[in-house]
Amino acid sequence: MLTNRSKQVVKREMSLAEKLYLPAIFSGMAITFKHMFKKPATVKYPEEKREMAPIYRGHHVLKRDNAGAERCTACGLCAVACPAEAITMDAAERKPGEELLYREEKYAAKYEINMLRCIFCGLCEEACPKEAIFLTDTIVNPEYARAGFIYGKDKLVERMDARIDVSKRQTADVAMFKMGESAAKHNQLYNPKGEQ
Amino acid sequence: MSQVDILQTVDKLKRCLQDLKGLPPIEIKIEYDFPEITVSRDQVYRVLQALKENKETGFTFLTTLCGIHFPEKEGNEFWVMYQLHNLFTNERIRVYSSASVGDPVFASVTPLWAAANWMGGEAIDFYGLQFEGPPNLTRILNADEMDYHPMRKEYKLEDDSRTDKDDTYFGR
Amino acid sequence: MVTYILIKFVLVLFVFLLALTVAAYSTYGERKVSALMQDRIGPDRAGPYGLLQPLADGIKMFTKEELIPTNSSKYLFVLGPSIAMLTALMAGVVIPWAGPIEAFGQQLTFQVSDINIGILYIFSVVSIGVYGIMIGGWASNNKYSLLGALRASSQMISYEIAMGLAIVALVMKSGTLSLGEIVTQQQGDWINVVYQPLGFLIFLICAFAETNRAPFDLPECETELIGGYHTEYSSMKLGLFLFAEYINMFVSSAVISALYFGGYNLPFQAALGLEGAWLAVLQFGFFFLKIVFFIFLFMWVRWTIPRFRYDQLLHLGWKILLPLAILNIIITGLVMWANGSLA
Amino acid sequence: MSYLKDKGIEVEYKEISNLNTLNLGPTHPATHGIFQNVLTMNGEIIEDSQQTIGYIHRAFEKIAERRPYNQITVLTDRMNYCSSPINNLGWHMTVEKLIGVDIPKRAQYLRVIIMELARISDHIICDSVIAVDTGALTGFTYLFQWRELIYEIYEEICGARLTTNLGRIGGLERDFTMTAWKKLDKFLKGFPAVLEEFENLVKRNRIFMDRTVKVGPISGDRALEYGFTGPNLRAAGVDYDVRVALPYSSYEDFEFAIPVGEHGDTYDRFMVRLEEMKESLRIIQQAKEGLPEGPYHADVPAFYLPPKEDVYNNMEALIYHFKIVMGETDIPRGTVYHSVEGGNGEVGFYLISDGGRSPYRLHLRRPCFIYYQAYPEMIKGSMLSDAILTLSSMNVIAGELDA
Repeated sequence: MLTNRSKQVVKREMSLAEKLYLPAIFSGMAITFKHMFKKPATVKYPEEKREMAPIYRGHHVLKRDNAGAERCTACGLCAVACPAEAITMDAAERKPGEELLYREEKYAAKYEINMLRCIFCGLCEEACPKEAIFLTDTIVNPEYARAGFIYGKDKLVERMDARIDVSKRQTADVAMFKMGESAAKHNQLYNPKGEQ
Repeated sequence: MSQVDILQTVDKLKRCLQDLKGLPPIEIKIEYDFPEITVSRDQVYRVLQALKENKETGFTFLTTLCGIHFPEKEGNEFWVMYQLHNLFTNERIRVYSSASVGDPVFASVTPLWAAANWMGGEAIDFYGLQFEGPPNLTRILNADEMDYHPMRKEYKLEDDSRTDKDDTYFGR
Repeated sequence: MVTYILIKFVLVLFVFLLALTVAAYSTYGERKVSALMQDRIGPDRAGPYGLLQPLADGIKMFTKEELIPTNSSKYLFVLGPSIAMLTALMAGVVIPWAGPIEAFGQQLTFQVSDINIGILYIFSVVSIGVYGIMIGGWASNNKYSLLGALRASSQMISYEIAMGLAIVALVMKSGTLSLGEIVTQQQGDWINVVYQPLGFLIFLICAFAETNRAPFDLPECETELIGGYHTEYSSMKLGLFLFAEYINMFVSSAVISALYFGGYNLPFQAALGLEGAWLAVLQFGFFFLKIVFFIFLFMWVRWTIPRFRYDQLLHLGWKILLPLAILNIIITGLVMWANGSLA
Repeated sequence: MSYLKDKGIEVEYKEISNLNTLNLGPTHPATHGIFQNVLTMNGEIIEDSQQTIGYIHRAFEKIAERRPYNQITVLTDRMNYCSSPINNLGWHMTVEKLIGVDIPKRAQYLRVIIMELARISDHIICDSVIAVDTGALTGFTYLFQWRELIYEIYEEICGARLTTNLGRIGGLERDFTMTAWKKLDKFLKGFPAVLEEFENLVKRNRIFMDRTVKVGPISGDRALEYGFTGPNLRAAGVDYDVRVALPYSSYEDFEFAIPVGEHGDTYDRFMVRLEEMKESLRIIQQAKEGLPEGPYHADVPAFYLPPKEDVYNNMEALIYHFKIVMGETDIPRGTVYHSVEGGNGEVGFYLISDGGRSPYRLHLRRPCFIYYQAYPEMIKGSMLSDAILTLSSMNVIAGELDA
């Protein structure tokens, strides 16, 4: 005995009723019978979907701003932060006339996430200083071939006709910040039409 | 554990080591909340046995054992760390012992603690250490035909010939 | 003569199909019951409420690849499940499904064959069933299968004795070995379980063991022996083994209901005032209800309690059930002697 | 024979033996992971056994030598994946000890809640799996519905369910949300009844007791020799618990008992885990009631990421953000060891820092790896079914075994 907090918990002597097998079996059967009338806990998956937490770490998305320009500036911080080394990117410089496509002067010409390597730890999202990459509460689709799991920009960048709301993933402080004055300036510079 | 406790442990440790005859003086370092001693490898079994059996110290529990590789310390490249615990007083110490790269042989402490068997086996697998004495410790984790010891510092984590990941731009 | 053969043929076909259907739907029932007990839904995709699930399973079983392990004894490997299935189906012939009626100018009995040693017949046929398991387990050339087969055979041997002795008391009471006779005796009288509660309990427990159902499912015991004797089986050969188990369950339930619960006899049969075919249908329905209840009991127990260890199982069989069965015989004898019905 | 051998005559002979070799694993329903036991059996009695491990060794200790400190958390996720938050937070506490940060009380209490939830989920798995391996499958599904709720709470806190990557160096990444509190309340309210139902299903059932009592016993002394910690040691009667012996994260504030067994057999291990779940519930209750106000992370700008609005807005924060993510912050040199009470015992992190970006050496003390050595001794002379129950009651988790 090392401490005075120990508590002997095991009782191994069986009473006569317990030795007879049957009472315990009957009480067990009563329990299982009772459960036959309980509501099942099953979620019928393809039809019903469980509600994921708003901060669930699922499929990645590369956000655009409200004007439709990609936010990613190819700083490479997400690739560095990735413990699984799943992210690969090539940066390119924005040419004149592409302002509506890319928000910053530099952008990711190639952005690939290898979903077979990805461990969905969320560190890329945390690392991103441009609120470009987010994880969403959807899960990655299964596929038959490995090649399909290397997600390029075609699968990662959000479509303007099906925008993904990530506002719940951001803290209240970020939201406040966006409404504040500095945000206005920020928006004026990069996004005159108003940020999401 | 507060600082005072550690000093008490150090005192006990000193007394215990003084009782052992023929032992060169051993320096006791304090590293965070652990006293640390370094013992030459031919004495380490004796010292550990004394620490275990001495009534005052009573380090009867081997918490962990692992190998360490310091390639820059010439002549003492391979180290073994034994961490002991006195469950009654909750004092803990670490004992180190070292050997050179050509002759990384240590005494097996499995007779003292059965737990040391696999812990030693792990060190054999990953550092190529050898433990002499009963029972014969062998590799346990790696494949039998593997002829190198991957945790040694000369092995890089990633192979340079790797082609599955194109990280020319943001490589590590 | 031709009519006789025709009628018997129809009856055999009926029993055969009934056994297969019940077995097929037992697999469905097993899943549904376990699901409900475990707060799940169970099969619900094939057809309404998943009712076509057995069909889907059958198709799956038939279309799966046939695998015969290289080092197995091929003929025995195929023979094993066949024997298991055959004996399971054979046991059904002596069960009386309903009372006799007058039709086609003769008396029709809803029993394929009312042999006067019906109980012995069931015993012998069921005990051949274990050969299927043994042969299958041995022929697989797999240690897990072999262990399963060995467990199965020793279990069968130990429990058959207690089961037989439990029946002896019943036979003493009724004075016949014919199932049809025993059922008829219970007509309008108390059912046998009232006279033989201990015998019934022993018989029930042994029936669990004979059908390899939990808590006695050691031969297949998925956590230890993976699948036991059917580890190496696939496709319809596995299907036959599983089917045999469910048919055995069905037959056991039928035998329990016939021996101890009055078989097809309706309570207050005379008061109902029914006759002929309608009565037979009603009797059959009632008998079937009893069978379904016992099948449910089999499942209910399986999904509730843990299983025995091998030595504990033998201990229970030899040291508890066997003495109890002998005690039951003695008590029955004493009671019969006391009220003078001992001839 | 030796006579012939001396004469140089080679005789080939087969030793006739009743013994039979059975491969239990690498993939067997009862191993719950990938490791092998080669049993030498005499009928159903086990005469000897030999273990093979290392099938899923992923060299975490080596990988850790290349990763910045904040990226090692995801490795600890995969050690004991049944209670990964304990490992995550244990790792964070180790680094916090190295850099000498004091964590605010609130963060410590929140950590306690998370760790105790993780312990409950770990014990749920072990106990229900013992029941499953005896053949009683149904109780397992009752408990697992509530483990699901624990996972939902994790999901609310960190966004993932199994590999949580929870907490950050210096505190937690975010406070509990309202939904998380609601779910926690639901758990605290509903779980005790379910646990009792599960107990009634198996605990005093004679079949279950016959199967588990005196199965795979180990004495307290022998267990200590083998380096047992955690519930398995406590089942053998030694009340060593890291939470009490060397309190961390404010465990000294809470009132709880250490359940101990006597013989160290399967039934004891089952019961100790069952009672520990109740004690964990008590701790969570206390931590929830006594939860102080305050920040959920310490003020360590060099290690804890600045808030996002500052990163977007403030140059200094952005620089820190980059430095932390790239792992370029200065870390003291030194050697530290920190241990937490994991689901299976003392999870220890022995860390040598040379001041670089990643640890110089990180040794993980995995309780499973150490106590699984005792398995051949524990099952010797028992039956095959006992071996399986001993294995499931030891709760050997392959991810922790091989690290």
